[in-house]
Amino acid sequence: MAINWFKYSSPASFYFLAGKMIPFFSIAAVILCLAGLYIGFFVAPTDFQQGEAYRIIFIHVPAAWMSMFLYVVMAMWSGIGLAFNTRLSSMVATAIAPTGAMFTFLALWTGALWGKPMWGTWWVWDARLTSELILLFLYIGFMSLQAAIDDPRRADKAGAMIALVGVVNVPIIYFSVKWWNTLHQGASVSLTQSPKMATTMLTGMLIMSLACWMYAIAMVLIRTRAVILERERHTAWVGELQGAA
Amino acid sequence: MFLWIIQRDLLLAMRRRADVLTTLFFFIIVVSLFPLGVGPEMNMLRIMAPGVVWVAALLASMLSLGRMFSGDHLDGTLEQMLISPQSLSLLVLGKALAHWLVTGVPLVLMAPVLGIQYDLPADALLVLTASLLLGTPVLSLIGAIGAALTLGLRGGGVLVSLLVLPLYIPILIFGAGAVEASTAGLGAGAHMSLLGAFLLASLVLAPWTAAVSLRISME
Amino acid sequence: MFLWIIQRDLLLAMRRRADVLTTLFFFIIVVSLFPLGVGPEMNMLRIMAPGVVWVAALLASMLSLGRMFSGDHLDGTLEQMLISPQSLSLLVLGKALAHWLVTGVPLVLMAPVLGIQYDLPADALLVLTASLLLGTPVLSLIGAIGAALTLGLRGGGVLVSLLVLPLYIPILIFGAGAVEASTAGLGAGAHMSLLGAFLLASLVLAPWTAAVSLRISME
Amino acid sequence: MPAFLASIMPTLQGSDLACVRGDRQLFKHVNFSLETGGLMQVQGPNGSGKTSLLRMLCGLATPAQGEIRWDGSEIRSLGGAYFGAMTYLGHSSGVKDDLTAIENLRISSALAGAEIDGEKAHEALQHMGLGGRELLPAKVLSQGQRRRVTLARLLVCGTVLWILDEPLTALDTTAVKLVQGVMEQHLKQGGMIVMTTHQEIEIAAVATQRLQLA
Amino acid sequence: MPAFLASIMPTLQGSDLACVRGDRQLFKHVNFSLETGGLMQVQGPNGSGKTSLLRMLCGLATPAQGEIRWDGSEIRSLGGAYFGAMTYLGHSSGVKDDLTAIENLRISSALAGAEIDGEKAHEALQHMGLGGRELLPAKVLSQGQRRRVTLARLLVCGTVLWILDEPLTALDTTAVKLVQGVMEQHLKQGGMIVMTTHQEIEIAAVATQRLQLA
Amino acid sequence: MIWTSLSDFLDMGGYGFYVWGSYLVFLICIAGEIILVSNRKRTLLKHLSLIHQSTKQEKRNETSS
Ligand code: HEM
Ligand SMILES: Nc1ncnc2c1ncn2[C@@H]1O[C@H](COP(=O)(O)OP(=O)(O)OP(=O)(O)O)[C@@H](O)[C@H]1O
Ligand SMILES: Nc1ncnc2c1ncn2[C@@H]1O[C@H](COP(=O)(O)OP(=O)(O)OP(=O)(O)O)[C@@H](O)[C@H]1O
Ligand SMILES: [Mg+2]
Ligand SMILES: [Mg+2]
Repeated sequence: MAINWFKYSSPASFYFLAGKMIPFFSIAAVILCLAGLYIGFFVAPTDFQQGEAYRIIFIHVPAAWMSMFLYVVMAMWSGIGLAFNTRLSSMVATAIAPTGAMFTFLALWTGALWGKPMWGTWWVWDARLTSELILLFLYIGFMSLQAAIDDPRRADKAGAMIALVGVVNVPIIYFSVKWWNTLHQGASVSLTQSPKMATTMLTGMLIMSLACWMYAIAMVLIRTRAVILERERHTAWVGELQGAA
Repeated sequence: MFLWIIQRDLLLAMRRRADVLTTLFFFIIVVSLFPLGVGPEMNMLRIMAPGVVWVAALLASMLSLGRMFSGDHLDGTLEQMLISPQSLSLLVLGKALAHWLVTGVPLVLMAPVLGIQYDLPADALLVLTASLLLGTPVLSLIGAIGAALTLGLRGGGVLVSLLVLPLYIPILIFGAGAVEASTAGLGAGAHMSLLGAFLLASLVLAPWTAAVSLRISME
Repeated sequence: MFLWIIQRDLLLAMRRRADVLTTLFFFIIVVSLFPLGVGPEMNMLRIMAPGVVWVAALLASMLSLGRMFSGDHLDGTLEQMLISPQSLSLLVLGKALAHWLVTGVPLVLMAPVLGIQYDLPADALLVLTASLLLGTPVLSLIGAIGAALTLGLRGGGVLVSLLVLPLYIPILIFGAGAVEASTAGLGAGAHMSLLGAFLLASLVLAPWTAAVSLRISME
Repeated sequence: MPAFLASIMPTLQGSDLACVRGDRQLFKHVNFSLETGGLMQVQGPNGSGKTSLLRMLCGLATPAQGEIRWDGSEIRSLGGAYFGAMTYLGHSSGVKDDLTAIENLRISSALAGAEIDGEKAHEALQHMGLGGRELLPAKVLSQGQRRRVTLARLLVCGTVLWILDEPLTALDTTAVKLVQGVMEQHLKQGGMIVMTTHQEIEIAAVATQRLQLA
Repeated sequence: MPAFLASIMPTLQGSDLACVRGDRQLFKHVNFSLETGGLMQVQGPNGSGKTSLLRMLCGLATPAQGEIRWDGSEIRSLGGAYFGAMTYLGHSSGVKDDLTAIENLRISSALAGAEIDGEKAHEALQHMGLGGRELLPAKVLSQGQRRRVTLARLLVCGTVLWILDEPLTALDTTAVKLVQGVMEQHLKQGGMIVMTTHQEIEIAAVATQRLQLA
Repeated sequence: MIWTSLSDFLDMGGYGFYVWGSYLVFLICIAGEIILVSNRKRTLLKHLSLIHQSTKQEKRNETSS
């Protein structure tokens, strides 16, 4: 048992560390969200082109960003897990997927609800929308693959393969508006150019993005803890945890 | 060695000819059903044709992926392949190629005939066949990854489609796009070279990825 | 007995949920792939939509026919059914109904969502769903005959499609035609009542035919 | 043994091996060293982990702990070099139902890196008592005949290390004698064998060791 | 024996049986008669037609010549009545990979017409030394454990005639003893067994006969 | 203040359905995820305590026998 304890020490210490961090991120998420919504609904002015419908932007854009970003992070942790056989990083990747899938779904949903008043249709087969839909398939594929495999080690590795192969889709989503001329809006926030929209809108959007960040981190930490417990249920330290509880 | 694998898989396919025929027949059915569902207007059909043929090819290829490794898995041959001194990537390449010869090539040969049903002009037929010739091997190669990852899993059928489909979509878009571009008078060159690039990239990357996946699945 | 068969088949389907999902997922994939292949032009898509959805439903239903009897055949349950004192036709009706509940109903429920992707107007969506609701049970019933005839044959997959397809085609034509007629402002009534007639006829004839075919196959 | 000799007489060594399947620890602290001419019989009741150990030895599974060395280096790092020196015959016979005995033998040998011509394959099958059945598809062969097709590979493989998982199942007494003879011959020529069997069998070897699992 | 007794003590009789597989005549003029408490060991080298004979005996194959009678009537004509009195365990273990041991046992018993509850299945598996493994999917079981799952059916089937094709393959010595005990018990209670095996085994029976093929 | 009344706020300049449809689903998703995760954790802990008790019992049995 002494050896096991040594080997599993890193998930164990992460478990306790994550437990300490979760409240911080949760509170930050709530506060930022409230602030963002306040700015979004009560400070930001009506858009002269789109009217009030544009207010969907405050969740559409953060959700879209998170969906892509979480996928990249997931692929990165999976890759690290595959290359160095570190169990914790694979567990984090496993924990990221559901949250990422949720944000992808939200980007699609809010986009569709925005598209109806703006473009006159719920859905078009344009490059960005299609590639975002593919992203949802990739997330679902990753989760179903892992769910279908009983052996966690194999599940981690197989999931990592699909995550890494699928990561090519993310640049396609991001640059699709540039590569193909589409209905969808181009990037209005970039590091090199000054922003094109009203500053209050931009602040609202950025604050909401930050809120989503905090929420995602908190969620991933909580889920990672659950995954750790599931996988390590036979180790001494989980037993001690129970003994103490 | 590489040749051995191809030869063996072809031999097996000859022995179980029904499997090969299923794929081809499925392809023909899908393509022929559409005019019935959509209506007989030739202009419509001509526009739809490349998309329909490509979607049918993609589905036919996807539905036959399950057989790529599962037979060898069940009877223990796959284990022997894993411990063969030969490179596993080469071996996977051989199997993917055999899969293509058995499922892809018949589709390519059949495509012009089906294209005629849709009243495609001769040059569009040529482009369609050429795009399938470049594209179908990519389907087999990418499919090998999915098949390797889902080896022996419950519900392998859904899973493999779920995993492989997102990766197939670019090929579909550019394959059908090539024909459309050529009929629109834009020239299929750009699309074809993209397909060629996909083929090269997947020839290099897919066998290796599938080999790694196989090792993961067999552990 | 009738209810018992349905209940048992549904239970089995729940256990192997992957099979049910395969059918549904296949349907969704086929429908979603077309716009990618054909191009994003909404006018085109709107015209194609009923045909595409109907062909996809037909294929999905056909691909799952193999499972209707083969599981019970392999594990000997079918033999037990043949020697059961209950009417075999009723039993076949039960199995066809279970097949429809497992493969047809999900398709019907999914169809409106997919129709929206093709930008179909609300009334066309309604007609599409209604035509599927009337048509898919006919597919299961006719399919039962084909499945019974090809039971345990080599290359059953090809055979079943060959046998069943010609019988499916009228349903495809009238099903897709209903939607087209309604969008063209002609009213879908005539098509729908034809579909209804097909349903009634196959409800009466198909179970009996399939039961006879089963006895022939199991001799 | 001095280091330079090791490369001439390869050894297979396992040190502190452990195996975990699911939630269950099958064995741990397993050590052995097998040298030229040596036979190792792995023994233990059903489910004790014999097959699992053998799969580790041929690199199909990774030990939960410990390492396996061939000729001084970890087998994973050797890759093809190790696989080229080893033949593994597992529970499932790896015989394709639709191919004939001779096709099965030629193809499985080619896969293992030893291509043989029809003549040689024919001879090997004849030796295994399959004369006259070479051209039947494997699916009509009897259980024991299928097993013989698998075992015929031993006659043509030319590798040093044989890893055999219950090679004697389904064989009749004549065939058991035959295989026993083949193994003894191999050991006499400096080969090495790791095997499991639930049947009583005496094989003459320079050094026989028994590894008992749980 | 007077005819009226036959219905109380069923006998299995084969008369002038012949088997042709492909263009090969495996055996002909095979005669036997098996009565209550009797054990018949079918012997012969690989490919001599033991499995073929056993498949005939349970109605899965038709003899090229001769007939098989149960209780005086041809087994084909008996149909379900015969199947209900017989249990056949063949080479391939008939264990579904995705089901657990307990599900496998319950389903295969139910198919054979003897539905059993979880309790009883559990007990039978326990008896076969699979305690604690009942809930694992069969694909992770070892070869011997799979075989034990198959054999567990013997404990719950309640049929008179057992037809066993190499029941002892892959079993360890403990399990062989166990199965031997089960068979002896069955014979003592008036059951009948037809079996093949290449292993040496002594089973105590009222009447043991050996049928030698080719 | 942009909004003159609550109904004005809810109407969102005629786009109420789209805007509130988005935000509502957003909320439902997040709430759902939180509920799912906490459920998972709760059942897990229950399960773990069961395992813990049974192993304890086994150990006690071993030492006593
Ligand atoms: C289902 C439909 C939609 C999907 C899948 C979708 C997807 C995305 C994605 C992935 C992004 C982030 C990419 C980036 O940062 O450049 C994004 C950003 C954005 N989307 Fe959408 N979108 C959809 C519909 C819409 C509609 C209908 C509108 C408005 C008419 C819209 C307006 C925007 C805007 C303004 C941005 C921010 C771009 C930026 O500032 O960088 N989207 N969308
Ligand atoms: N996922 C799992 N959970 C629990 N136990 C498992 C799991 N997978 C495998 N096992 C156990 O691991 C063991 C595998 O044994 P292995 O096949 O190596 O046995 P063996 O010694 O070769 O037996 P046999 O003599 O029957 O061939 C079995 O006892 C099996 O029950
Ligand atoms: N189509 C065929 N043509 C020629 N021979 C055939 C054909 N089908 C089967 N055989 C032969 O019939 C025999 C079948 O034997 P069977 O399986 O009954 O043997 P067995 O006694 O059970 O052997 P084992 O001990 O190996 O299990 C084999 O010798 C096989 O080669
Ligand atoms: Mg074993
Ligand atoms: Mg036999």
